[in-house]
Amino acid sequence: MHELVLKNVDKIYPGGVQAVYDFNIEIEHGEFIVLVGPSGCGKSTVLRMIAGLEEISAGDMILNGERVNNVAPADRDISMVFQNYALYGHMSVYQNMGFSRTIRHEAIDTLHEKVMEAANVVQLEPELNRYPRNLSGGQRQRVALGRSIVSSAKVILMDEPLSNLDAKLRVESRRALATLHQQLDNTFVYVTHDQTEAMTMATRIVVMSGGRIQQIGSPYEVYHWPENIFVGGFIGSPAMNFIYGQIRDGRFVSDSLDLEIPDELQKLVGSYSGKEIVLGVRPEHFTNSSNQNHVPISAEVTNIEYLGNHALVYLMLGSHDCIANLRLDGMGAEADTSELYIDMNRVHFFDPETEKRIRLEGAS
Amino acid sequence: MNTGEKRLYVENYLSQRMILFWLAGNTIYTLLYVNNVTVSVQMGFFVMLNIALSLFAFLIAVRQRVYLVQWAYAGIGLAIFQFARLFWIPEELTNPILLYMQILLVATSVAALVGSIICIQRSRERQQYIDEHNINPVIMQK
Amino acid sequence: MQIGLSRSERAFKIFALTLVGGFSLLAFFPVVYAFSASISGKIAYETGQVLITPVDTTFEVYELIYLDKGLWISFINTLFYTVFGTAWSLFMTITGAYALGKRRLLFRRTFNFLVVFTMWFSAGMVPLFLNYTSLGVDNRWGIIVAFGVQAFNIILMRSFFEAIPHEIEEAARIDGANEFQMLLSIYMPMSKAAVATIALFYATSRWNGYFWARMLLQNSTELPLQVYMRILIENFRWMFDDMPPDLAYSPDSYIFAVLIVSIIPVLIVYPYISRHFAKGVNLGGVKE
Amino acid sequence: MQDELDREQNQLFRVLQIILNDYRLYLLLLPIVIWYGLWFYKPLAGLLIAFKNFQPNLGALGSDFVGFANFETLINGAFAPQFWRAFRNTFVISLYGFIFGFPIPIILALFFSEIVNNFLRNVSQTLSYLPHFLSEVTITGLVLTMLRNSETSTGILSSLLINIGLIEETTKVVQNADYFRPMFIITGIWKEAGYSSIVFFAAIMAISPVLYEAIKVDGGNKLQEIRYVTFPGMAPTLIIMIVLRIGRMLSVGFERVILLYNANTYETADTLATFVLRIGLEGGNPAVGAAAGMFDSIIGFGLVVGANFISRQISDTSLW
Repeated sequence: MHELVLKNVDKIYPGGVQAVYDFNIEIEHGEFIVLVGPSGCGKSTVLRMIAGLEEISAGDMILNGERVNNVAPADRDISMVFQNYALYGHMSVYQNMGFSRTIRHEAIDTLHEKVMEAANVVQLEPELNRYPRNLSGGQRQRVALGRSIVSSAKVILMDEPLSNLDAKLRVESRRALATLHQQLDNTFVYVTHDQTEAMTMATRIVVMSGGRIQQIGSPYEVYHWPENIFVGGFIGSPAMNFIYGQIRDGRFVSDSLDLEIPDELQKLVGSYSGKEIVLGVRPEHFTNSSNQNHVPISAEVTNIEYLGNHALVYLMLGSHDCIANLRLDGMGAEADTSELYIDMNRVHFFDPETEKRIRLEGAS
Repeated sequence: MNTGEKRLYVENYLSQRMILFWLAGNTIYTLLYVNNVTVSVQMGFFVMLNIALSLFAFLIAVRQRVYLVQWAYAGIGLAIFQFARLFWIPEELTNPILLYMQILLVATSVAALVGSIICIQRSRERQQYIDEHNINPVIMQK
Repeated sequence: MQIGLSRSERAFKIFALTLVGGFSLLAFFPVVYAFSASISGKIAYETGQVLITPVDTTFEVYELIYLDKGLWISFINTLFYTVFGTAWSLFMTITGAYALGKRRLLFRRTFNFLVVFTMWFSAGMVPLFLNYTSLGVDNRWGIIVAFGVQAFNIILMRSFFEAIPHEIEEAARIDGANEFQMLLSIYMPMSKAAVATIALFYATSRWNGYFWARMLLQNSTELPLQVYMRILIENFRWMFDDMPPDLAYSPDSYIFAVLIVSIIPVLIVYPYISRHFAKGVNLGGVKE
Repeated sequence: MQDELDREQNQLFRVLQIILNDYRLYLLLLPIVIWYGLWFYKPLAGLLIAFKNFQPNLGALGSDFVGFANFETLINGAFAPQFWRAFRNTFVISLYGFIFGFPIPIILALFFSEIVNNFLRNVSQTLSYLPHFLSEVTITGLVLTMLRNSETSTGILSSLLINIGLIEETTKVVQNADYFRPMFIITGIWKEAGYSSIVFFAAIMAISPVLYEAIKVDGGNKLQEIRYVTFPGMAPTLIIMIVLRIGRMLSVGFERVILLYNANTYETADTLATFVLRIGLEGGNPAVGAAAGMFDSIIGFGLVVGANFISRQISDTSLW
């Protein structure tokens, strides 16, 4: 049985603005779901609806087999880590962590045990008597996490919990969170606008845009099999390059390109012959080594950024700005941009009207 | 379940409440007193003393909450003082006011005493735990 | 049903609205009642028929008030005290607060302490009174000058001035502004809200001032409205003993009418100022 | 020796130099320096008369020095019964005012913050502030007239109280010492509660709404929200207000007392300030009045310092 199910959920604000359209997901116990999307895409609204802080305008939310649309947040068996942690300033770390049990009038002994356990997990034992104002950002974040652990809720919701940390700490916390998830027997639902966070931690990613789900899938799936132009462009950094062109005689033709399409992909584009199409190429699928399926291109290199073991090469392909990510081998190597190829086995085609990835009937 | 460990983190609300009860009871007592005795210099000083005591008791309550054992002794002082006052009630007062005042004095005295003894007991447990486990004083920092 | 709201919360909200609404209406009620009572007929008022709306409406009291020269003189006096007094207080407060807020002022902490100290300690009524009489505060101008400044307002103004970024002052100095120009053309325009708030505080305290005016003013033509009103309330019994018993209104109505006359100016400006002052009050938690 | 003198002169010279270079700033400071000197610090010197057998014709300096004699007559002499009665009344009125009056603005602010409808809230807030802007004379004038109970007319409040059985048909509330304190305190609440709530309301509005969401998720009900979020959030304001209140314990609304009390109600209504007024200014005993005023000021100042000390001990909040 699924632990948390959202079925046809809509959110319409009193002013008539619709923030979320037809949201559907089934979440298993123990998953780490990351809702990702640009700001204003409705991901936080979804999270707040799950928490019960926002009303669900239409559709059902089912938690552990029960419809909980009208259940108060406190009775939903969830807990939440807020973006700025929402720690109670007048309470020590210990009190903050035990708070969800304090207000349920639980015996102080069980509370103490739970808090000590959680403090151990988030490594806050030496700070238990301190007040939030005396803690660093990372410590506060761990307090907020500890609070969720103490509450023993099955589902822990997190609203961009790492966004207030500096870059280095964010990387560390990312790993810590992933480890924690393996350690704990909880379901995490996590909201972020940072696709790196999504890729590194999630078991499944929900990509959202404009209040709609664009794709749900594992990090591998959303990266390699983006459902549409948005997902392709949003997931991955630098973003996927999109080149607008046409299919002519089984070849992809744009203002500056005339690419041969390998046989395996011919079936895909067959029905688009003579029509507009969008070619999606990930930066790393530009190469400077020739190979059977590597199709040569002529491009104007406008800039090169060296980043250690790889280089970002900015190209003009006709009227299209593109970025290529070239591997650099050996010490002091400079990027050889004299000949550039596209790995045609790895490219995607998208329909310019529906913006969907073109795929074979019945295939993924 | 280790009581000592718990004392490290959970504040001593019980003692605090007891002392605050003293404060509330003493305020009622003061009001009863000033409204029922003839005005004189004794009454004036009685009022001033009680204002000072109230502020002091408040401080004691806050300090006992964080297991400061010296302030537990101050709390016992408060209890003894309140008990001793039983024998200082002016003779002009009659029942039922007299009775109310006696009840208030005894009740507040007992409350302060119990609160302070609890505080002593608990801070002892706490200190013991700290000594046994060689706890770094940093942990105790607020 | 909104899920964010549990039943306890809804009950609480309804309860809150009723209670707060009730309190507000109750706070306003006496003013409404006073007006109704002032224009009600004698019989209706004395038999307790007037509750909210007037009964047997008659405006005779107001005719009487219209003819009361003393009342109008005191009314004009109060206007005078309010206008000039507020201007004077504002001048003192703004110049003082400006200087006290400057870090480079010599003995700044001492001066500030001496101002704050006045909030917590005062010589007491007798030395103050003797001082006022020895300095000749028994006339209009004396009253205006002697009751100039309230320490709280200086602190309020000062913290406002201090919140203005240092760079602005430096920029103005480079542009060649001197101290007076700086205060007039930079600091004051930048703290309009605070000046308005403080002006409001001073104006209300001038308009409402009673005790010292009564103690100090010698000449009955200089009395402010509050003092005149109070004397009227104290003496109203014998005032009406001389009057014919078949008045159309009750003596109480006359008192109410006078009170209403004193309230009306406040009511007129109130809608304009009520927006302003909340802002200023919230600066109340200032520290020295 | 000479060196020292030189150095002192040098320093004085430097100070003068600084002042002269910046004379405009010091010119701006001058008005309030003079004003405070004349109207505040000069009368402080006038406190001297508390230690003298003050004769107006001889002046404060010329009168005979009598040590603490004036204080003795106050504390344990001829004026003692009146003085301590005033002291007791001040304390009791203050304490009742604190117990009954202090929570009301807080509750009002809490409830104001619950009203989501902006229009309704503004209207009710604006209405509730209004009495603050009316003068004490107006307020007490309204109260006294509404409480009138004579042969010819019964004020609306008096008839209300008679109807609900709180007072007898013939009771004159204004003339009865038993009713002074409730009358005074309720009048005070009516006049100031709405206005005092502004400060608390602002404090509540400044609390981060996320904390309310957090406690909702944690499972708190409305009362727990107030207990664990709202009160701690407004704690600094609350503490400041309590400290101020304790500091002003011995000065209850003096104008309101003189406007509401009369010879029949001195027993419960006479406060320190009114005592000073009657004995010192109206009764022709300025020296005793000054002594009583000084006693009042010193204890009041001690209370401020004490309360501020405690608030600093228990929190980060203090007046200075």
